[in-house]
Amino acid sequence: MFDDLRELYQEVILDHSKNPRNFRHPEDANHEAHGYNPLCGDTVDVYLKMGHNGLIEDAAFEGKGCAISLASASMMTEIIKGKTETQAKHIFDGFQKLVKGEENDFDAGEDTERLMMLAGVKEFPMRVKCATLAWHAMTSAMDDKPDVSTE
Amino acid sequence: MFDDLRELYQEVILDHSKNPRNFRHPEDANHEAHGYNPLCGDTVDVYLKMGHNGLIEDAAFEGKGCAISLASASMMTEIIKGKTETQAKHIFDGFQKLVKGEENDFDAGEDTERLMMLAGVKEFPMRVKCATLAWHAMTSAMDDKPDVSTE
Amino acid sequence: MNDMTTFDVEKIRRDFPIFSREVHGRPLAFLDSGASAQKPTAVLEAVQKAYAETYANVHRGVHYLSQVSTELYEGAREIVRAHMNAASVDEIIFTKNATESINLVANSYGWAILKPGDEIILSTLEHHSNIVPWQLIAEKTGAVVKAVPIDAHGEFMLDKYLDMLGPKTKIVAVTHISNAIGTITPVREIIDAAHDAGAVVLIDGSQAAPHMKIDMQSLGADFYVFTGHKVFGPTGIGVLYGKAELLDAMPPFLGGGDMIERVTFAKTTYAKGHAKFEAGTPPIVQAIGLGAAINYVNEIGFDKIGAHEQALLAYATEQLQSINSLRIIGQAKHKAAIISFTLDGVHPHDIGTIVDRGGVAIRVGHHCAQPLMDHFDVAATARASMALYNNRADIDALVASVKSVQEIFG
Amino acid sequence: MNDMTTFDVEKIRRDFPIFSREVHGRPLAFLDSGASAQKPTAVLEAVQKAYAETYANVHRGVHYLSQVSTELYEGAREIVRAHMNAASVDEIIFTKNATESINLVANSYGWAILKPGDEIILSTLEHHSNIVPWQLIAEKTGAVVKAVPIDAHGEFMLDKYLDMLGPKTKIVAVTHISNAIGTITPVREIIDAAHDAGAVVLIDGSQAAPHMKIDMQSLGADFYVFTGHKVFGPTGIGVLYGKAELLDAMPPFLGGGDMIERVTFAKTTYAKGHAKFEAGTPPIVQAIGLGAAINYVNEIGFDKIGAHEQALLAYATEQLQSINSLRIIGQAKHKAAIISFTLDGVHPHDIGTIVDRGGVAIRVGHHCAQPLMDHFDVAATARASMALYNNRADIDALVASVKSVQEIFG
Ligand SMILES: Cc1ncc(COP(=O)(O)O)c(C=O)c1O
Ligand SMILES: Cc1ncc(COP(=O)(O)O)c(C=O)c1O
Repeated sequence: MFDDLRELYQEVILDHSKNPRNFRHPEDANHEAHGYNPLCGDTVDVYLKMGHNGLIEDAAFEGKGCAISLASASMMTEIIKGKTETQAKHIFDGFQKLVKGEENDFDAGEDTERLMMLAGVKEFPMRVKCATLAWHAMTSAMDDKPDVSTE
Repeated sequence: MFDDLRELYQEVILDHSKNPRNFRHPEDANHEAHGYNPLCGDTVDVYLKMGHNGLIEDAAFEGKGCAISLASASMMTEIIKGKTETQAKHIFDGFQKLVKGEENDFDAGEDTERLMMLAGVKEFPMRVKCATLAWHAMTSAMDDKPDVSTE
Repeated sequence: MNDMTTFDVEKIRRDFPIFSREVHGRPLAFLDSGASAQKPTAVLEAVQKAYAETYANVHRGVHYLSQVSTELYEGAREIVRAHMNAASVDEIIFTKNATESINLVANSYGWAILKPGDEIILSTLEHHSNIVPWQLIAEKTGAVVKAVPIDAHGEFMLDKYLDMLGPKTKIVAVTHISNAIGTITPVREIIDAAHDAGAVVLIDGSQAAPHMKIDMQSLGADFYVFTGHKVFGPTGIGVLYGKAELLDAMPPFLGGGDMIERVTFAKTTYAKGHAKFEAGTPPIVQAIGLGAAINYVNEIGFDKIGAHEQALLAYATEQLQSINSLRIIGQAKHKAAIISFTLDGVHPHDIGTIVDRGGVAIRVGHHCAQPLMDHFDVAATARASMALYNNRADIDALVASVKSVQEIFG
Repeated sequence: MNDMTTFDVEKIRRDFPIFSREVHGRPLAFLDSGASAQKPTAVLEAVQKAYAETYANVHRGVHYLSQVSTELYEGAREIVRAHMNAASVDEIIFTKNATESINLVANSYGWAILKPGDEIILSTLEHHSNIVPWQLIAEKTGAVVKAVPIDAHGEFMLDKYLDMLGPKTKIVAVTHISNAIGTITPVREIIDAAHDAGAVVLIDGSQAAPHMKIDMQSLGADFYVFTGHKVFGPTGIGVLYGKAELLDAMPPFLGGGDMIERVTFAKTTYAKGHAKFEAGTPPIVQAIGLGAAINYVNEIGFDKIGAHEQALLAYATEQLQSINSLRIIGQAKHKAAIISFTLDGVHPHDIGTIVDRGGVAIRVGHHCAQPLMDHFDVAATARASMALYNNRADIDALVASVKSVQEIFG
């Protein structure tokens, strides 16, 4: 029917939203944060296991939400695993600009293509919050880390 | 200059406002009431001496106000003296309709001509309160009378 | 004349300029009047004229424009009084919205009478605006807030309510119609029982005012509130009706210009009647616009509006129910033209976005009624809310778009 | 370009539709902007468009109209923020008028911090809207209200103020410009001294906003309020600026929709930022109209507006002073374009009625400033208040009508 809707609700997005990856609460998570969108009542809990080497060893989430927020959370957990905090935050920064339509030459390295799947959000300004909810929770989780390092 | 202004501020009105009659506080007054117009801060105190025969033996006032309210208060004290409570209230009733422009065949007996001097107020709706302030205080003074009679 | 006795929805639509526009290249199917209604030309013109031709502040001047502006503003109060069949204009207070009206009662009446342990009875159907003000005043006074439960259909449970009423009940505050699911509550019974228990009743008529005639003297509510923007009037205007003897005894809420009699630093005395509760420059032009809106609906007549809306509700319910995996939340016997629904496997937010591309405006979310959402164990629903200007084409557009949601989500 | 650097009052008058009308067969000389200002076409059009083309409730919908309406509403907040040079939009709260803004601070901040014996310092210049809210909260908390005196010219007495400040002073609330007599107060000194004493300062900018640029970051006020209708915007909209760290720590004022994070009957949590203080449907279109008004004055520029008004004030003062038996009340060194006066032997009410017949709109009464009237020992004054659209012809009409008052009263 409508091109921008097809662009927003691509197969990959729908798949992630119906079968979210890393949808669990890891027992050894050492950082977590709760995200809440008062507009729609959606919630997300993000769990991180940060290793001693500064790498994100595990990333997972639980929550209720729309297709966009679930897919974005699911893809996020896949992407940030194995990254450093700085790398993760840097990717979020670019991703946020991408979905707000502020950046046209988005580059997140090997993850670019996957994240570009969510670029359709930029035609739907009311949905930017959905796409970024889990990411905000992720950075909060990191910042609550007492020995936060910006490298 | 403007006919309706000349009609409002007739010689007689200006005279009453500059030299208000019965502008005093009679020691033997047995009823009194205070009137206040919050719009302009004007005040009036009306003092009545009601006789045993049911007649208003004395009527006087004190206060601060515009030409219309002073003139109306002054003329009122002259007119109600010697009247019964019912007569006084009846005159007020007709007078109120007159200044609101609700009655065209105003008749207050011998006092008609004098009160018609204030008929110009009907062209100035914002001033109706000024013209009736003392009259309202007069009826309040009467009604506070413990042995109020409606005859 | 025939025109006067039939309800011509297409003619009514032409009274609303917004329906001449498209959204995303589609005709606008505006099914979000429960959140806020569109405005007829009569209201727009009243607003425009009040600013462009006769504007000045009210109550404060002897000059011509001030006088005309005051007459229009107070004339609007009389229109509202007559419409609500209140006994006196002193019982009609203009506020900024229904929320302020409720806060006014909570902070003035509630503050004056509530003692620790006193009970305020609400219901699970309430909008946040009829919950949070009571929670705030309860916290300040030590009173307790209780909620009458609803059943699986979304009906107000009258028997439970009667059990809850008691000597501690001081205030009952209940909605006339649920904004989230359309339930019409048994206000008459609620009010009578509260009065028998010695409690005072506030009815939140925000959703009732656009759909039915409301009559204060026959209803007997102590306070009744509604909001201008939902009844085709401007934003920034609300109404509080209060019985004169209650209002007279209540302390002021907001302090400022126009609500005083005499101000000194040593002692201030307050105005009488509605003035005591209208501090500062009131929403002058918004009240005038609201008056025009009320005149507009009354010219059409609530009997016809109600009949049209109920027919549309029946049609929409039937059509939506025919959609697989669609579940209507709230199936009260008496309902206003509001339908809340969910679709299996699709979040309401996604429904909202997709139907919007079809020109269909519905609301998705918790509808400021989270306790009600919790009751139905959903975080959000999609809600289509109808008004006098909606037609079958709007419903058809909704149904078609919901079907395309299903297509997209497979 | 020349047009950009000169101030053409006749061109500005054409921006205001009301000046095309007559009053009592005379050209309208509107000298009552201190009570409320007229509206330019830019504001009328913004209001009209917002209702007729893009209307829907804000914050609550994902559909197109709701999105546009939200962008316009939040866009207005950004216009106000930029205009006031506030650090963040979270410091800008929309209320219904300046009176509500002050009541909000008194009831939220005041309620939270005031203890018995604490002092709230106001001044004799204040409008009732900056007196009564403080008296009401003082009564509830046991705090004490004190007033800084003014001298015979109507100047704020800075030395007395400094003496009054002390460890008990918790709140200082002072007007930027007196609505009744035009005095501009030394706000900078007032704020700095209060801060040295550990008190928080609210400035009532209701009369300043139409006449001068206001800059929050350079002024340093903790709270600053103004009202939309006096700054050429719609009625029903006011502004409260508050420093973010204060607002964040303050309890909510009105409760209801949109100011919450999560509502349950057991526990409710509140939104962050400006949302916490905007309960219920806000004055959406009024905020949009206010944004248009601010854009309008900024396009002209307050430097030019100020120069024009000061020239007019000088002319009017000179002309009025030449009238026998006319006494100007309030002769502060720094004054806005407001002149209060009395005429020997004529009550202001009679002045108002007579000049009105000459097409001249002035305000007569106590100007919601009774303590100030008491100070000058008058019950009322006549007040001519000017704005950017007034010209010398307006002043000439006023002077001529005042002379006819004298003729009538002989
Ligand atoms: C100095 C001052 N403060 C406060 C107010 C109150 O403004 P509003 O009536 O719009 O609330 C006014 C105007 O009435 C004023 O002139
Ligand atoms: C039932 C009900 N009560 C109260 C309100 C609050 O109205 P407002 O937001 O105009 O104050 C609404 C609408 O939002 C409502 O639907």
